[in-house]
Amino acid sequence: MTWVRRLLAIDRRIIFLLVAAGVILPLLHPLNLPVTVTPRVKAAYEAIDALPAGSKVLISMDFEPDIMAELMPMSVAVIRHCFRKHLQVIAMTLYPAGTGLGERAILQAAKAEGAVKNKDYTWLGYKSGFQVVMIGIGENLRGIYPVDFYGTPLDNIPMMRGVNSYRQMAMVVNLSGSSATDYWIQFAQGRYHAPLVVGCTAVMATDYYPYLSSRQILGLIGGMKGAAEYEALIGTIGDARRGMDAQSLVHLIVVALVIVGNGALFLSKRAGDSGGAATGSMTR
Amino acid sequence: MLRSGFVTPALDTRWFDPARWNILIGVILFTSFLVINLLRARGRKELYVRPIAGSKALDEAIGRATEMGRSVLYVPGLSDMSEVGTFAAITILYRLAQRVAEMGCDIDVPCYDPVVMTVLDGAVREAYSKVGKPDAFRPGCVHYVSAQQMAYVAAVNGFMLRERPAANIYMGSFYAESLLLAETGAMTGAIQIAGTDKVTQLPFFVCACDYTLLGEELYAASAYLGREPVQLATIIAQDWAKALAAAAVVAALALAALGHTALMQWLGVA
Amino acid sequence: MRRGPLLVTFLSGVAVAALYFIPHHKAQALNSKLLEWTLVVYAFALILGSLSLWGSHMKKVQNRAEGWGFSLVTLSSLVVITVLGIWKGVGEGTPVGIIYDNINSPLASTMFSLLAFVIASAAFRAFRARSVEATLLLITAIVMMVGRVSIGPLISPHLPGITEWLLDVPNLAAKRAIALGVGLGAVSTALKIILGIEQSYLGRS
Amino acid sequence: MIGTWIAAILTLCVFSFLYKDNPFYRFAEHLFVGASAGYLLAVQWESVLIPNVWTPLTKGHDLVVLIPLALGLMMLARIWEKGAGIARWSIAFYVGIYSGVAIPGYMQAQIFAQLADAAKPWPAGWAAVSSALVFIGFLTVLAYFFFSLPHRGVHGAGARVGIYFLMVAFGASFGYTVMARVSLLISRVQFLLRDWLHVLPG
Repeated sequence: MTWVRRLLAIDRRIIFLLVAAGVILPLLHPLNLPVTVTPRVKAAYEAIDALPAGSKVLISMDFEPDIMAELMPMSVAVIRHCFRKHLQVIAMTLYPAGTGLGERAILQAAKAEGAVKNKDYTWLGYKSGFQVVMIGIGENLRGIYPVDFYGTPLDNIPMMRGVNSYRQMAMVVNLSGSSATDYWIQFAQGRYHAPLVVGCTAVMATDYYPYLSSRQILGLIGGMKGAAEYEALIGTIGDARRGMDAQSLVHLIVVALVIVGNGALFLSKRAGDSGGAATGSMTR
Repeated sequence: MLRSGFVTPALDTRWFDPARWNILIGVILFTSFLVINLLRARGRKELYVRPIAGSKALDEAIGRATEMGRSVLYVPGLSDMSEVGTFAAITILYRLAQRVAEMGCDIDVPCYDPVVMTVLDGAVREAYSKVGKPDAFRPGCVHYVSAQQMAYVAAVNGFMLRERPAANIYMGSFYAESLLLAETGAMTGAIQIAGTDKVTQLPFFVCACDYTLLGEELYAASAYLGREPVQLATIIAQDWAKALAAAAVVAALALAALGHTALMQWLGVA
Repeated sequence: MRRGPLLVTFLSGVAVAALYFIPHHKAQALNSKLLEWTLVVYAFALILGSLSLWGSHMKKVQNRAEGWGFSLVTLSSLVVITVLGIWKGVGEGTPVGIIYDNINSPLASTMFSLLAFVIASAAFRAFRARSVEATLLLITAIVMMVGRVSIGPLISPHLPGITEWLLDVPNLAAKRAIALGVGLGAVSTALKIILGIEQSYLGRS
Repeated sequence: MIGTWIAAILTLCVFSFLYKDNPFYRFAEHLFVGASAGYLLAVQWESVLIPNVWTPLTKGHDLVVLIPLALGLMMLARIWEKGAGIARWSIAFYVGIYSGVAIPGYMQAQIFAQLADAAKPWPAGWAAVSSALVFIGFLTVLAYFFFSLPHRGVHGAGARVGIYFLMVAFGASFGYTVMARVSLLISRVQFLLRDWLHVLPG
């Protein structure tokens, strides 16, 4: 059974090459696999879809460039959907490095849907301190954001007239890759009862199922796959849908590696040698 | 002109929010559980808390590092002082640093949050003084690296590969960095012990470390390591609260099935 | 010696906890103020931290320790970006903004994406079905990995439904119990701190 | 243009770590640490120190701001050995505030909201089976995290079942985590192939 032992002791760099190929090839030669929509993303879509035209939606894009792969396509898709339904978007971020990204997302969506600044959307920009900002919006939005990102006083922005707390907003959408989501649940939803929709990284997604069940959040968009589903729902093709083939392929590779690794270990054990020892310190 | 459209929402002038009665009662109940158990602990010496496997391994790890003449790396999680995991990390380091000082090996604590750094630095100094070796403390062994997650990981990974600590101990709140750190640590052959309350990261620690404290075990370990009655009392108070919570759910379900929904509604947060 | 700080902790903690129950606008304004102050304290702590970073790399350079040249890279980038940022701002379009987009941001996202490789290699060498528990974990993970992506429904039309059920039922149950436990742990730690039982943060057990 | 090249080269420097630790990675690592520390410092300056301290003090003559300023400066006293005692006051305040926020916050979002949902009546039909399983899972996982009793008898059996629920939940998180990391890699490769090498269509 030397081949089994050799397989178990395979250089990790060969596995790395396999993964690299799994990403690069489908990007160069797309297979265009279909995207199926899951119920939680549908719920998020429907929650926003059901709002009457002219409602205000607060969208907080709380992410930095390192995880924009997952959250940027999602942000663009959600904002485009809002514009299509003629909802007025109030956008902000709780991360300093999210300022450029948030602005890019909203401009991209506005361009695609022909939305107009200060009439269809307001870009508030960044303010620091999760709790401070969230409680501040609940009490007095102008205390936190006296002016928008471009320095225009909120009172001079037509769509912001009469809007000064969650009470004048029909929904809060949090697109985040961090514990900011926990605070939106605790404060915007818990303390001020704002209806909340969450988009987050795939890693975080499973943690928020209890809050879905308790209706503390109305819908959940998880990761690039969630974003691809949202793109499918509004009928656009963005970076998320383009990446889905590679996603499928790498998942298959990882699954195959788990199965082969376990299979080889099983075989080598049956052959009587301690197959685990050859594989380095990880198998302890 | 545009200003005229703005309506100031009515200012709230209530001094208590009646919708929050249940939370207040919850806080009062839990506080009393804590106080009762603290008093019990003072009266009796022995309170039972089940042993936690990973906590025993900590001593073993320090022993091995001392034998090999290499250092111990302590990663206190990537969170700030608003997170319980960080407090557990502080308490555990305080105990661990005493052992390290006694055994006479070196410890390195790279920090993510500057406030946590200040606190940990104080805790380690205190630990060295407590075992009577204040001079053995190496200033700068607790140091700030970066409050940007991946910069922190890059630096700590580099440190592990170049300095080759004999033991890597990860305690506190961890996020995406867990597997990157633990895999690199495993590559260097160090003995690795992890504990985190961020359950998403547990599978990765479980796979790449020798011992892992699961979720709440992290808090329990910080209490267990000291074996001080006061700390153990808090674990028991939490257990009481869990039992009460489970009972409340069962009771609310049973009552609702019989047509009484008052308890169910009372639990609801407004 | 430590009685004063303990009193500060007690008063500030009780005040903020109490303010939660008081919806009066003045109370809420005070609440916001107190939280704002912590931001200022953090900012100063960050200065302290940066000095610590400066000190440790400076020492390497002075001692000409192994790899001191790399420490120079850290020191100079720290100084250049701090000065530029304070002088010209950090927003979009400023020099620091541009540096951030072209240095910090690709470095961070690439570090992050290393995880995809590391996971694949760990999948082969470390994710072993050693026990019933580990097997359960692996099977669930495999079902999730296959069932949540486009290829899932092609393998079996039931897969997406199964993954949804796994998330909605066993995952929900476990995560709920964990949330409750962590919540209680958090409340009890916070109470211990406010009541002065837990003092490790002041450098004492 | 130059920016894209720098970003691409740095990306490759980090990827080179996969082969082994090397000077390119080491350079990128040290650059990253310095750049991020400097950036965070500048951000705090712009978004906290200026608007929350400097402007109110100089423009609004708001003397209340002296309190956080004093607390901050006391924190800085930690630079000297002897300053530890002074910095303790700032830490005490900081920790106190966050503990105070945590108590009602966690009590509400993680305890009561979850209990209220767990106590919701079960739906009729097949869905009740799922509800019953959630209920059993909730109780048994709680049993696992019950520390003051040994895992024996009924409690032990419950904890055993609890650990199975935990493992399924971990597996689900695990699967999702793989998904997230792969997405990030895809996006990096999209950057290299599209923005840098132009072999993918925009």
